[in-house]
Amino acid sequence: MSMNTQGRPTTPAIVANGNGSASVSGSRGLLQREDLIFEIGTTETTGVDLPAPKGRADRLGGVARKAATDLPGLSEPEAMRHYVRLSQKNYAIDLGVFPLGSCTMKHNARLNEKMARLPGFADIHPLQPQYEIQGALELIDQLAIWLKMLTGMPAVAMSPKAGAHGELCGMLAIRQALIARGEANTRKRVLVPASAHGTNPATAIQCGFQVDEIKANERGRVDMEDFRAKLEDTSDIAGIMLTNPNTCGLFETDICEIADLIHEAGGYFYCDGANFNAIVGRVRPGDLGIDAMHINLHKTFSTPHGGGGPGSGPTVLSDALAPYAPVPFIVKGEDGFRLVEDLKGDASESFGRMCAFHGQMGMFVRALTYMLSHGADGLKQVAEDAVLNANYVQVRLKEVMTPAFDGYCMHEALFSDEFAAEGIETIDIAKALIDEGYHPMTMYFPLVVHGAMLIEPTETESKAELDRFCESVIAVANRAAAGEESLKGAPYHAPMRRLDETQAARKPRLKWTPPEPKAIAAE
Amino acid sequence: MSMNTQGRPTTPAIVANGNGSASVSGSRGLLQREDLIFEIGTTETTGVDLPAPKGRADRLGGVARKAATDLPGLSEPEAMRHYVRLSQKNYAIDLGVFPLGSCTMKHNARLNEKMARLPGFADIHPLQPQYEIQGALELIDQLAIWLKMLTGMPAVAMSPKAGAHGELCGMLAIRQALIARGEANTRKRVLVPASAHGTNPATAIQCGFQVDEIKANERGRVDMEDFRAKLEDTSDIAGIMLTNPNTCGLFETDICEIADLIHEAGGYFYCDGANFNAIVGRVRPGDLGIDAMHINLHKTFSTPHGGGGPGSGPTVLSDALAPYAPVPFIVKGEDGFRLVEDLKGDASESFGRMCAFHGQMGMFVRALTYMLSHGADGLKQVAEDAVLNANYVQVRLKEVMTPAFDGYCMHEALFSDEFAAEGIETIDIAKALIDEGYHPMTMYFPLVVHGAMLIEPTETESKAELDRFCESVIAVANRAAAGEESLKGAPYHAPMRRLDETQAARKPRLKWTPPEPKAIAAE
Amino acid sequence: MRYLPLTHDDRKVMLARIGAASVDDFYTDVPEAARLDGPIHDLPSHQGELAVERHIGELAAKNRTASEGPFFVGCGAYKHHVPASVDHIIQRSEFLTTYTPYQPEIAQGTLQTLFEFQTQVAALTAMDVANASMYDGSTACAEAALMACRATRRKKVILSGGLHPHYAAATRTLCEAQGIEIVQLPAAVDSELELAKSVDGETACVIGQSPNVFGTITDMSSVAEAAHARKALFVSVFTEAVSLGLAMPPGEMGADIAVGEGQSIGNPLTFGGPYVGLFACTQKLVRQMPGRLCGETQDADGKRGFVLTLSTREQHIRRDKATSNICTNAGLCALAFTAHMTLLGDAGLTRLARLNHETACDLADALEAIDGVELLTPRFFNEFAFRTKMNAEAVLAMLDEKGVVGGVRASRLIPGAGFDDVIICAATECVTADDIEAYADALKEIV
Amino acid sequence: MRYLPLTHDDRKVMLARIGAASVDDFYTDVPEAARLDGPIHDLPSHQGELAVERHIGELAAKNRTASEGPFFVGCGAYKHHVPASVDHIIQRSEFLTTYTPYQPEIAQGTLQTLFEFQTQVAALTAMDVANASMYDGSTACAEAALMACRATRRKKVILSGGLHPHYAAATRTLCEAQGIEIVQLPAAVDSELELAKSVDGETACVIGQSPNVFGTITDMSSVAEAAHARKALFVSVFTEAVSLGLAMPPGEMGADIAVGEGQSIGNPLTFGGPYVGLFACTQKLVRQMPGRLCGETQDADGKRGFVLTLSTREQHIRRDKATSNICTNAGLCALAFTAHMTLLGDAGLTRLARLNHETACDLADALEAIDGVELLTPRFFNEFAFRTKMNAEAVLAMLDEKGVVGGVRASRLIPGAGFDDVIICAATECVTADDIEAYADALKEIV
Ligand SMILES: Cc1ncc(COP(=O)(O)O)c(C=O)c1O
Ligand SMILES: Cc1ncc(COP(=O)(O)O)c(C=O)c1O
Repeated sequence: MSMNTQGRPTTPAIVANGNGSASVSGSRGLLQREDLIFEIGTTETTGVDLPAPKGRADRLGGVARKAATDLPGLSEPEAMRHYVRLSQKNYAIDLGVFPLGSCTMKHNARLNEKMARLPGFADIHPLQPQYEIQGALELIDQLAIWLKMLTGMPAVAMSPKAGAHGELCGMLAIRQALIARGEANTRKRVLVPASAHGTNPATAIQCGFQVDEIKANERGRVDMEDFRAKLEDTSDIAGIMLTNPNTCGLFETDICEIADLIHEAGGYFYCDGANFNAIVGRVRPGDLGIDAMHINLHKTFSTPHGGGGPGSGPTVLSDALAPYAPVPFIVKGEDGFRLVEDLKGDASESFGRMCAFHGQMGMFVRALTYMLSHGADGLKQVAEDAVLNANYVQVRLKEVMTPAFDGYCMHEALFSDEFAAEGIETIDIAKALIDEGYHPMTMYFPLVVHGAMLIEPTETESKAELDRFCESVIAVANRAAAGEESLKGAPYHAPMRRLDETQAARKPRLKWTPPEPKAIAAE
Repeated sequence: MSMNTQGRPTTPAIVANGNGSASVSGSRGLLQREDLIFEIGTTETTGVDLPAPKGRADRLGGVARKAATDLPGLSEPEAMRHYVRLSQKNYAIDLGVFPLGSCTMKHNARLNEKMARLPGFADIHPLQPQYEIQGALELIDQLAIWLKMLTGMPAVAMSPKAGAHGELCGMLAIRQALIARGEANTRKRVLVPASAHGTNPATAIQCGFQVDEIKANERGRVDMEDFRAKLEDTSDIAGIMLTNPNTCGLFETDICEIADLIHEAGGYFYCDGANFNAIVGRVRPGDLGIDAMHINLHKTFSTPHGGGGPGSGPTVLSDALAPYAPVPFIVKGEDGFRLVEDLKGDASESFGRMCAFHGQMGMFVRALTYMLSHGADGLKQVAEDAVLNANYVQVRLKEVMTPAFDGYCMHEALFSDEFAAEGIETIDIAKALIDEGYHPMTMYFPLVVHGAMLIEPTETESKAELDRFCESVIAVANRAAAGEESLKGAPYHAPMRRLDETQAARKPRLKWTPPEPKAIAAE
Repeated sequence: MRYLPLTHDDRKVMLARIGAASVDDFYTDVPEAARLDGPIHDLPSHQGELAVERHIGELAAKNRTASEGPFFVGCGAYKHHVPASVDHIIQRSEFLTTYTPYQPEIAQGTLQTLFEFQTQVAALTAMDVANASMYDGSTACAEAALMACRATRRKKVILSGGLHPHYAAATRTLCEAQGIEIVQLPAAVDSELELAKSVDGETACVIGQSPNVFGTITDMSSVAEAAHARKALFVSVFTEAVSLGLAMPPGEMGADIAVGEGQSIGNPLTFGGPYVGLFACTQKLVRQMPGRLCGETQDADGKRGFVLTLSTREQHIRRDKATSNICTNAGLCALAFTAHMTLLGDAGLTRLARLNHETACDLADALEAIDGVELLTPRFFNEFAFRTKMNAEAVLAMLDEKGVVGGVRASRLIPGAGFDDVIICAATECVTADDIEAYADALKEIV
Repeated sequence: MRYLPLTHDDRKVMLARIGAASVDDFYTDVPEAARLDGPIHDLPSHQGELAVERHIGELAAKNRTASEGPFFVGCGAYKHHVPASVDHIIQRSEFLTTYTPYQPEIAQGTLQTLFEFQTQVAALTAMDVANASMYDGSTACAEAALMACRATRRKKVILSGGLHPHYAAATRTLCEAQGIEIVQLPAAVDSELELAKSVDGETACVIGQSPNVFGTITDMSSVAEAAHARKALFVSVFTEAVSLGLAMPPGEMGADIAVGEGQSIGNPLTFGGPYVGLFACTQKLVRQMPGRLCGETQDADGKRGFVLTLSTREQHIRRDKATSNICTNAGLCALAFTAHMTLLGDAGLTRLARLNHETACDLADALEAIDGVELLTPRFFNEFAFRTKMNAEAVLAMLDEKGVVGGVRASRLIPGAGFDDVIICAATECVTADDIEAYADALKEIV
């Protein structure tokens, strides 16, 4: 029996829609109501035409599915409408400023999408014989060269599938290096600043290390005193994970010293490269003494975030760590490019494999397209404009809001909620911005700043857009400073009012279930 | 001097946005304010990177442009946002029911778009040697075969660029036939029903004919008595232009008799095929005795309307008119397909050329893709579902609204405004539907029905969508019957309130002009 | 069938609600003889995407594309690069699947882009006003002739010897149906100024083209003056919109009406269509214009907005008194045009035009250097004609064998007028130095 | 530079407002030695679209695509047809250019599709709950092993001999870093049930796969029972999601955790990524899950809406106590999956699965009929292994010369284990009868 026929609502709800009038349809002007597919489709419907099976004898050997999935299908017109309607309930870069600090929400060029869809990339299989896919290997090699040149590092592992996966890659390489040194069992301690992104400590733990938190100083950088103190006993030091520019949007002034000290302590320096956009083309992390750094292609190199992914996190490695890089990797030989897939020969010291196949090819094509478009000169300009935009926003907003730290910022501007009146919280400011037509900034991160608001405009915002954005933020901030009660109810003009996350977590409903069939008497 | 710097607004307007709150940005939740490109861009900006010209000596011979265009450019991020934001101020088929009678707003399959973009079609030139583009000619030939088979007609002219252009094609063929008969100067009268689409009389005039209007009977069809009366003097009769199914959504019951009579009178029968969707696969117009009919590929065969075009209007022709078909056309020979472009040989009787090149290739690819997808069986189902949907809507709505005529309809249901209270007009009902989340039906057409509302749901609406739509229409119709004053103010929830068309026409502003520079003293 | 949402059950329920036994009931008005029983024979049944894609893909694969190698075909359609974002924009559901913006409250997206389009076209042509598009350049040209006849109440139209022959033919077809006399001057590479001599007191308009079909660019100011002196109008035509960034535009020559093909900006070649006709004129003539116009106005709250306006010129209001029968126009192609133009801006267009011109100059240098090649076009933008001592069709076929698509033989467009040995070739920003070398090398071997 | 909106003037005005002399002022924290003067040498300067397209296009042209001719490669990634509408949907700006839906009031589009995705994955796998995606099948497998260790507080994981070797390797890498013991059973075509024998009181979980890397499908209910008897968990893996429409799904075998690759539904091959990892489990284990979860709730007006929930499992809240370090997942690929699945529905998926199976059966018949070919896989869905008397690499190379991409040599995935003469091949709905004939004909000539 179909679960959809049950679910399809028979009488649409009357939805009040402001101005005293109610809509019968549940829609409101251009904003369309859209139910769940389970309430729209039927199990008999399909939006895909396929030839009828011949009905020949099967070779399943009896290992067949017993119960139908009961999943509804939609005809193509219904499906298209479903997704187009839903899409319009999303905010997006293409709609306006998306100032999520630490996320580098920059313009996603459509040329990149076009190139990734060339059949020569989209329609090749990861296990085809290598002589059939030399162009793919060459592209990966070219991207690797760009990444190494831009970071000033000798090696790069291409397979990590996102930033956190790149962290994993770097930390596993460190672990492998320690194994090679025979110190893996003793060197377990990884220093991580309190301001670090959650993935840093989570990664360290996932690699079997222990996390030792280091403090920030009043300038938002690593507290060198605390850092030195942590190094008093160096015997168990595995390394440090440090974001640079850091999550307060500041360049770690003492980074070279940190590198020296951690190396002297026998540890390695993992640099979180999420904020590479601030310095790309202006500073090579390799010149700062790091040992490993992931690069979020979905940040600095503009591959689209896609509502949560996919990403790609190639990880550059120093000479000290390069031998332990994961398989596969590409070697250029006499007769073309070659994938090293087995843990022998070139890869005999590798820490192993992180995932199936060879990394996020689709993202590689987009990222290289982006790099070629910008060129070395353009990428430098990217960093400079990103930093200029952030400082411009900082200067304009600090007239009302409380900057978390003094001085210039890099690519993002950080504020605390100090300016807000009692009772008004960061979330209220964020939600009020939604009514102004903006996606809120990153809220409550980094943890080291109270009620943190982290604003990263990126270089792809025009001055006019930033001015308009700043005027909205200032207006909201003024209301916050005045303690305006209406902020607590925001947003008022989004497709939905504020959602109850507590209720969601208390009794999680993680999938649709058919409504209880009504008692027969009620029919 | 750039006209944009002047135009860029410095302080954004504070826009009231309901619920007592105002937005500083001019946006409101997800609905983004977007200014004109002239107010955003600058003449120095460009979103297209091109290599620098070498600066070599020119060969313009002095015929150079004097004044700059002063047109602004936008960087790609700004441009993308501009159009994405604007797009969200449009209603579209992909958002909901688009019940414009006479327009056949059906689902536009994305496979058609994909096929039209194959380089083998999108990237070929109309004047390449013919041996280089045999695949293109073959595709046109295949489409022509489908059109001839579906209409039961022996010939088809492929070059007309829209429905009205197809009308022109048919009427010019009739004119040429009359010339061949030596009667072009005497036979000038074309009979056109009062219910005809505006393009019909306009076309007849454009071809040098005179229009003689025939009445509709109380059943919404051609008044045969009036028709016969018009044929009393046959000497000046050139033909008739008749839409079938007609613009009241009804099949012309006496169509065969009409055909016979007009032929007996020495005239030709032009059939407006805009409503072919109602009968495709069920009735071949060729079996009804017509001489010419255009087919709107952008209606029946689902090529997208694109906000007003482009369309394509291939025109089928009877044996009587086929010799006069316009150039170019395709002939299949021994060694492939051949374009006949000159007025000699096969084309010696042709009435000439209607436009440059060979017709709307991009639309041909889409239409053939659609036909192959549906197949003959599917197209028949298209007609049946279209008619079923229209009758379902008619039955549901006639409980409140006044059907223009009794009995079943074909693919569209026609209502008059009789049911509405004094002072409430068709336009008020239409605008109130916007608040309900729907595009209005066709208003005030056909002219033969008072305050006409013509609803064509098409076959690509599900029953659930139609039910929801009908409930909204019924609710609005009830308010109209009750004379609810608020209808006059609708829409309330669209991106804009009702627009003043009178003001627009009184003193037309048809392009952006820079604001008057402020007096220097005011600086 | 994937595009049909009604289920079997739906159909039954709906028929019951209607009170019909089957859909056949709806077709009882159809004369019995004309009713079909089943699906039409000899046409295939429905197929899935995969099968359809294969079928269409096989046809596509039989064509030689402009990007496959050196390519120099022009004459009214030009191979330019279209930014990826333009194609993305025009595929947005809200632009692609909407209708003519007759309900402005929910069509501001389309309307604002049309307003911007009109402003851009007016600026590019240096004219006062432009409409919201015509089918293509050739039909725009024909409509311009009719408009001139309406405006002047005269019935004679003179066409230059450089007007694109397809434009001339389309204009002739439409005009002759209305009893308008067409005077066609003999085809010649550089003869637009002859128009000045032919204009007389009966003339409604003279129609000249720059760049003309041979690529020649001409300052037609003297033609405009001659026409105006006899109260006739001057219609200035172009088929290469990119030329407006560098060569003298219609408005600077005193044109009353400017028409042209907009394909070059934003639209792929697509074997000749759909394209977008540009149509501009002086303020004085605006109420005589064919086609749609978008204008600025306000909504009930006083907010700026846009609507279709001056519709009393159009068929849906004025029927047999309309200025034209056009209804559906080139909406989405106009959107592609305006989006590409918005990306370009003045700076980009100027550079693009220069690049085109320089590439064509390089090509001219390379071909001119070949013994037996005679360049015919005296002044050009990105296209020119040349003569060899051989039949042009044969030359092109030999070039094709060497992988070079060398241009259009003039005799295809102008048969029997002594152009059998003439080739017209264009070079855009898509042509590389290697392409030019390949052309020159191949031609050298042939002639 | 087309992606940078700031004009030269803007930059000056902004610097002035900030009070900085130049952008160099912002970089004074950078140690002098690490500051770069100009752009990095040896890297090219910016280029226009046309140039970039040519560069990338040339690389693409060097690859042999799966659609170019007979193609039979599988082993964890499958050539299926993706409807055009799916690719259109995922390119919508509002889906493509948005972030993880942390602000639910303006992210209901993403959230509702995730809720639908989770429901679909749960139904397909016949499990209670599913998360919002992992990077891919292999990392989902590794995370499943870790999750089992967390849930059971044990440190031993047993992998079947049919588990995809890349999945096994990824799992080993992650587990060993946490000191978890990995027991890998010897590679074998039909040995999933061996897992039942190896499970002991230390075992956190056993991981089996169906269809496994050799294509073999197995009812692993007995493995589940054996695991449960020792309080271990049973993790059921699949790499071909389409098989769930026909072959027995994890839930019907008693799996505690089901993980697999979702690429087959909605996602192109793209040389191995990005793909989408599917992750489902029993209700009991939900709070041990890695990755994001979307749940239903209400807004302040009482309207139904969706939010990310149970975030206390995740790194951004729990940091070093999180269930995983995953942050960015496979959002857009999950959207492609759910959109394709929504089009298919149960009816479409069932038919698609049957078509795949029948095509593979036809292929098996054709190859089996060849002398010297031995079919190894006893029960299969759309993929099987066969042995010839020749080296598989050589056979594949000879097939390639005849235009047939015949599959994967088993020794590439499982080197040094006696599979040198084994080829694993898959046949999907994209394979035609002609393709099968071409394969059989070519192979006949070779072996
Ligand atoms: C500072 C920092 N590090 C690491 C990450 C993790 O990257 P990903 O989401 O690609 O796994 C992020 C992502 O937001 C981040 O901001
Ligand atoms: C009945 C009828 N005839 C003719 C036309 C004109 O077709 P087109 O707009 O394609 O020129 C239309 C278009 O709406 C129509 O409805």
